[in-house]
Amino acid sequence: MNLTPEERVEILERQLHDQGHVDPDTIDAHITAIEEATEDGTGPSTALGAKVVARAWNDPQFRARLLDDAVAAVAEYASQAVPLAVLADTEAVHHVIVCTLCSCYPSGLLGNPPAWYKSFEYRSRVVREPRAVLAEFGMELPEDMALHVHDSTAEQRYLVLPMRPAGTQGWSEERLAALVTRDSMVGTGWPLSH
Amino acid sequence: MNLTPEERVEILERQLHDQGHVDPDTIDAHITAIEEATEDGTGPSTALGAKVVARAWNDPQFRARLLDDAVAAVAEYASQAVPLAVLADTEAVHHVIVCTLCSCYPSGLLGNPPAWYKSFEYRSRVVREPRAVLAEFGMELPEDMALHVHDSTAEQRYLVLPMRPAGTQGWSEERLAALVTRDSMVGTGWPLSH
Amino acid sequence: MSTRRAIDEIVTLRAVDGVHDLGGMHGFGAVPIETGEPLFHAPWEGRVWALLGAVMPATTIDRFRWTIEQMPPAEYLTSGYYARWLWAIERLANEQGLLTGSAEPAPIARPKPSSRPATARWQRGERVRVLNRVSAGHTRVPRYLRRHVGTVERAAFSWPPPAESAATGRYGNAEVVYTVAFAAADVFGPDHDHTLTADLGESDLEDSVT
Amino acid sequence: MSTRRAIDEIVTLRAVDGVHDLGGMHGFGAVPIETGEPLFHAPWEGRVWALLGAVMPATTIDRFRWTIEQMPPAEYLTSGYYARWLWAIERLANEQGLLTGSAEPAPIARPKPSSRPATARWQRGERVRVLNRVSAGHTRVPRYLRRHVGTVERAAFSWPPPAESAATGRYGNAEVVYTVAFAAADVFGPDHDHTLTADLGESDLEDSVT
Repeated sequence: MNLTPEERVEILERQLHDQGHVDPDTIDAHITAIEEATEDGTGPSTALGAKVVARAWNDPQFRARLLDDAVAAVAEYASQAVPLAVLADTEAVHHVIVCTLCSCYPSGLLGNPPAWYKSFEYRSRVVREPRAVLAEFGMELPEDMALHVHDSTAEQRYLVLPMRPAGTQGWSEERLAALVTRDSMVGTGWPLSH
Repeated sequence: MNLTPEERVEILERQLHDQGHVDPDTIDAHITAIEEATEDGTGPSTALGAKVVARAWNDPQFRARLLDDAVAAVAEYASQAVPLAVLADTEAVHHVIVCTLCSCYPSGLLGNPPAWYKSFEYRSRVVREPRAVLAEFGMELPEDMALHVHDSTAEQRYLVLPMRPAGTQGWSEERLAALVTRDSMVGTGWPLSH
Repeated sequence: MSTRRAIDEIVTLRAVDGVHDLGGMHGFGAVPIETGEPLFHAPWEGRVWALLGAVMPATTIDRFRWTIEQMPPAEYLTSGYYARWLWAIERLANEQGLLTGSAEPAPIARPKPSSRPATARWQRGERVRVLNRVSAGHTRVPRYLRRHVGTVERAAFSWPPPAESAATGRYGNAEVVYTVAFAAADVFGPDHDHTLTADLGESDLEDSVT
Repeated sequence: MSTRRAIDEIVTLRAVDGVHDLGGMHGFGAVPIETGEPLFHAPWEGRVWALLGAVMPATTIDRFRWTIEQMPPAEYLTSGYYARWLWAIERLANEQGLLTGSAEPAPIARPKPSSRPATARWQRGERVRVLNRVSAGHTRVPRYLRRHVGTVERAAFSWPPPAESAATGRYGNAEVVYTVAFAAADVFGPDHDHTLTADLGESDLEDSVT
């Protein structure tokens, strides 16, 4: 009577199929599509987010639009189903995002969240002891840098715009994008240094 | 590696015995003693609590002492290791006790608590929806009776002194004690009617 | 059944203080950081992810979240992410009649992300208090912020309140949602120096008199 | 190690918002009422009950409770009462050196239940607010009452504060403990008409200015 999740999905999919609500081939195609998009950046994925960040580093007008109205600014890359806010890191403030109540994530831009973002450990702890959590990610913040933790409690999603690494003047967007990690857009990491 | 509680107790008892801290025969004797005391009322048990309640019904001076300083009043029955307060039900107010943080119970007077008292269900719900919980015990409170729920958050334990059932004038303490149920001293039941 | 009636029934069933409300809770250990993480950790996770599409057209994301929150607490804490999704999809498929009937329920209308609200009750810098809305059925106010005073950063966007859309499976009228900043020192004690922000609906806030 | 130092270390390890703090939490079903319940549901439960006597002489009940509260949340919610005791007894036996040494740790001094405190800061009828003592290491202030205003019913007794005795395994100086009444309508919303009382130490309360 205690079925595994695997057995339960099978039963559910069969029932939905019997009533004509899902087609296994369509399910397969959806899974393949998200796997490919994640891999090659054709859909919402870390690569897409990195492209947006790199552009903001190189294009002050895009950066201004991104901070003012992120949904409109990223529309040319991906249309958003929910509000989006971009949080710009500075020398004085670092931003981190979380969703304590479930696992809201800027997936319209970054794709599916990593397991740690959805974990009870991250959700419970990062609002209370963010410096300890960041240390587990290998981040140590300068003493005089303020730390802002953003709990995604409503439909607005957050993306962190990290600071541009030093010594990258004149770099192309493509070259810059390679420095932008997923964690740096969530706030649990810095961009790679060049 | 995932031992059952039964296996873990065995290991723990063996280790404590190996170092000379416990003697299995003494453990056996303790268990037998509490089982007997519970059965025949020689130690803290429902029977002892019922005796105290019946006396309070018949003896106004004892009742007054019980409400004023319960530890002193019950000393002739059982000495208490922690503070004790007795809550007298009236036509206007009914009292219920709980310990939301662990399972504090007037065990110095009533013996070990029943499993429901220690359950997550009782602990979480009775402070929030006491009327719904009492209904599960078969209790329906008159509309105009106030309900006081006492959370045993410190070392003080609570015992409810229920109202004396009607039509028991002139009854002996012994006869009255037979009407006093465990639940009526916790607030989740009425005394038996005669 | 009227919307109000539906909300009332759900409030009776179950309200807001669930184990899912994890912010600030102790007892959880180190964050499990995985390198080279796959998109799905097992094929069945991918199928759960895809099956969400069968139930979402006829309901709201808030009702999906609220359904997950109905999991018994011990089950919630011992289930993984996609197992919790599966639990909700099973129930939503059942309530939409998808398991026993072939008629597709009508897709619902959805809000679109808008620009900043034109008018708002509170402006940047104003102090607001989080209401103790403990009977809301479903809420997106985390428990750790309840009754605390914060500072409005901005009137961020407009969106239908989650309590109603969780109760009815339909989106109601939008309200202004504010990004509010709180001092972690107030919330979690004086040894905390960070700032916390949350996005809170107008109906979850009141003027602060302090 | 000084008492203060010991408390600080414990605060770092783990503070107060644990899953054990169940008052008002949703998601739990009907109370499991058993008729003809045995004293112990299995022989091993009786042995756990009896083994508590091996560790209690050298520690406080608060440290025993605090140790149980260290259980990982999912384990707490999936363990029965005596399994949670067992978890704590194993750890207390270990920290007292009982598993590897034959020397008995010295029994500690214990407070006795006293009569009403002679002097008290607040008197019957005065309004007090529950402090937001979120860094206390161990607390007996339930989360559902934190920051709420109640009315003193009586200065009930004196007892050593649980945060200190949980941290040190020794009882410190007693403080006055008050029985405070709260309107459930304030705490859990206007559709609740009962009264809640809790016993709260002087150091967990402040004057209410409302």
